[in-house]
Amino acid sequence: MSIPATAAFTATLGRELRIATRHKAEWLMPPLFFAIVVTLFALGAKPGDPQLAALAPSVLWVGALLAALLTLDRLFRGDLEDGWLEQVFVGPAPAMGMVLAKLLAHWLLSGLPLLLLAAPLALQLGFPSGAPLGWLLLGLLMGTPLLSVVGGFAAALTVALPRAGLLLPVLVLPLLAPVVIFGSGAARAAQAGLDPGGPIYFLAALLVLSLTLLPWAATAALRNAFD
Amino acid sequence: MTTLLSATALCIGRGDRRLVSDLHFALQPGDVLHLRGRNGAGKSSLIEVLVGLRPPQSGQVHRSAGDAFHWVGHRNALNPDLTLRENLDCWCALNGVPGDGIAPALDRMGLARLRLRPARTLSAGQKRRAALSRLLIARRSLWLLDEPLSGLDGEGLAVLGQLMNEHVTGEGAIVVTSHQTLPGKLPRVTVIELG
Amino acid sequence: MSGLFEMGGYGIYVWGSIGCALAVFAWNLAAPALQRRELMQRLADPEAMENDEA
Amino acid sequence: MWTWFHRLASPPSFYTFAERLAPWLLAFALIATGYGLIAGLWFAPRDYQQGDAFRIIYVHVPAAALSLSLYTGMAIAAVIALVWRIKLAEVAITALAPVGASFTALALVTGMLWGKPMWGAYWVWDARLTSELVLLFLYLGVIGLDAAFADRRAAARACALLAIVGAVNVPIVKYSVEWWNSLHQTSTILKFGKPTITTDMALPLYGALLGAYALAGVSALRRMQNVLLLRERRATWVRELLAERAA
Repeated sequence: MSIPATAAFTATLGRELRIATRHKAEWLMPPLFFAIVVTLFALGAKPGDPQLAALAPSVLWVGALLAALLTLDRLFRGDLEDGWLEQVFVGPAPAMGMVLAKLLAHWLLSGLPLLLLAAPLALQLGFPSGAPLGWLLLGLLMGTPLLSVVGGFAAALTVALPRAGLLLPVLVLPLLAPVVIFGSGAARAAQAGLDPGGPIYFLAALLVLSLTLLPWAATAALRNAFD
Repeated sequence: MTTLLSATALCIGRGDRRLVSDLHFALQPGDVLHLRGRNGAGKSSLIEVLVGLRPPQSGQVHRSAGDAFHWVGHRNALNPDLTLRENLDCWCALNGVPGDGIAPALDRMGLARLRLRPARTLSAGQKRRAALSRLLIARRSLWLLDEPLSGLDGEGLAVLGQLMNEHVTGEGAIVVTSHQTLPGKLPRVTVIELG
Repeated sequence: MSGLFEMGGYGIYVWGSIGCALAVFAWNLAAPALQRRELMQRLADPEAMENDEA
Repeated sequence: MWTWFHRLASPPSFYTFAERLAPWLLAFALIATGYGLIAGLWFAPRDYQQGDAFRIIYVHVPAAALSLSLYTGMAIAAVIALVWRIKLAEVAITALAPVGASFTALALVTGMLWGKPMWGAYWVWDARLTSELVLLFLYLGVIGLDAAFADRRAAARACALLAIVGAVNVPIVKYSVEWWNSLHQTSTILKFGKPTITTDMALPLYGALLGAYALAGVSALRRMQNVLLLRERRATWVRELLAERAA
């Protein structure tokens, strides 16, 4: 009986989404956290301060980054402790499928809501609507999967560690520095009426590079957790 | 008589500590290999190497049945929030196995009425039986069981004994770790004492 | 000799940098040595041999 | 050649090799650094543009160069450790990380101390300084991850993966910071050009560079020996060593 190579992918994706339906409250945490961070920033500034609009890209990108980190710690840990990871690595289908499904599920459940919420929050900060907002969202459309892939790799590295939550931000920060630079750089360029093509293409390049390198690295890291 | 599982010059360790040195064996259909020893002697490490979950320090493991074997580890692979049925559905999807074997397997393990209960509400014995029910969902010639008896109640032990007996007489082979004696009457049991 | 230390007005920056450099050099030599001594003591008594983790 | 390398890779022979090499390397390091610093501080002529402040290059340049070379070395050890599972390479990762981190921190501090007289501010978002900062976080990530694992082998494997992904990230960070830096070239800041180096300025710099590399080498060798002793504490060669030391 030949096992389709995507068996691990489809099985895990279905499982992740079904588990998510049992934890409805957990979905709301990242967007809620994102809204709180942005609002606190606004409260920290003078009411209706024009400077806030200039800082909006940075605030939105860093806010989304931190919000995505929240749900990363539990990405693989539960399945390691339950024994599902064991079954995946021992099973016939390639384990990378499971990792890709996990990253996709994390993006759908944590990344996408942040992207949708970014529009109203941007306007709240006084970021110009219209084309600049479009470029900001395009940047985040590529940035949020990057957060999931890079964060997923860090989560895989620390899956066997009890208190990995403290370590994740330190592991993820340097790997995401270029993402924040190009992401908010594109939004600032659009805001200033310049052509944001350059940074957007760099962001796309980073996304493609991460999608090819990091799932493999995360799978190797997870396999390491059994040793 | 194809050998289902063989090991040559196998050395296994946990961290930098050597647990098993220079192990050789070949498992024929009908054989039962019982790895016995006190806790921490390396039983789990050894079977995890045989399953391919961990690399040996040296030596080779060869599984002739390709990837088609059953692995029941310490952990039952049951997500607490999914129902028993959903957990087994996920396992079938992962292994490309049709789901219609689930119902009879649960009946045989006496778990039929717990089918729709979330896994977290099951007792330890019930969870162990749920993990063992996977052995019936898909026919595989090689079984690798890590401490299958742990948590099993009296009735569960009896069922497991029957399953192992039927499997072994039906041209199957089993590698099992346990510090207790195995249930049921098994024709050919070779014991490897560890630690 | 006064020009020696005053470094054309940049004294504290130059000597600050040299000081930090010497501190890092010293740390890089001392830390492994201290680690070695502590390790030797720990490995000397048999109990340390038994536990699995480092 | 291959058998020589294979023999060296076995822990006991590496330990004795390091034990013999370290004292000579240390002596060379002290001499070269001594010459580099003394010649650089007092005998090299003053820079026409920056005056004596330029003398900070005698510690800043070696530290910055080392911070990158040590990370590259760690990434190479990581590839060897993952692909050929050689224990020595695993040990090298754990040993190189703190040495690299210390020199990266030194490069940052000396860069800031150099920045104050030259640019008027300790921290200026200069491309090089910012890349150095991100590199420091990469090192701290590896050190933090290594410290978090109880089992040394699992730690080495995880740090190897992080070091490789980090290594891929270093040029990306450098480029993105340079691109980001070029966006806001604030006119008030004097462009931080490389001071023109005359030969009598350069000689001490080579001395300081070689000295710093040798010193980093000694520190890394000693740390590798320590990690080897820990990981091979049950092996007979370690027991003999302890017996000798006790006698």
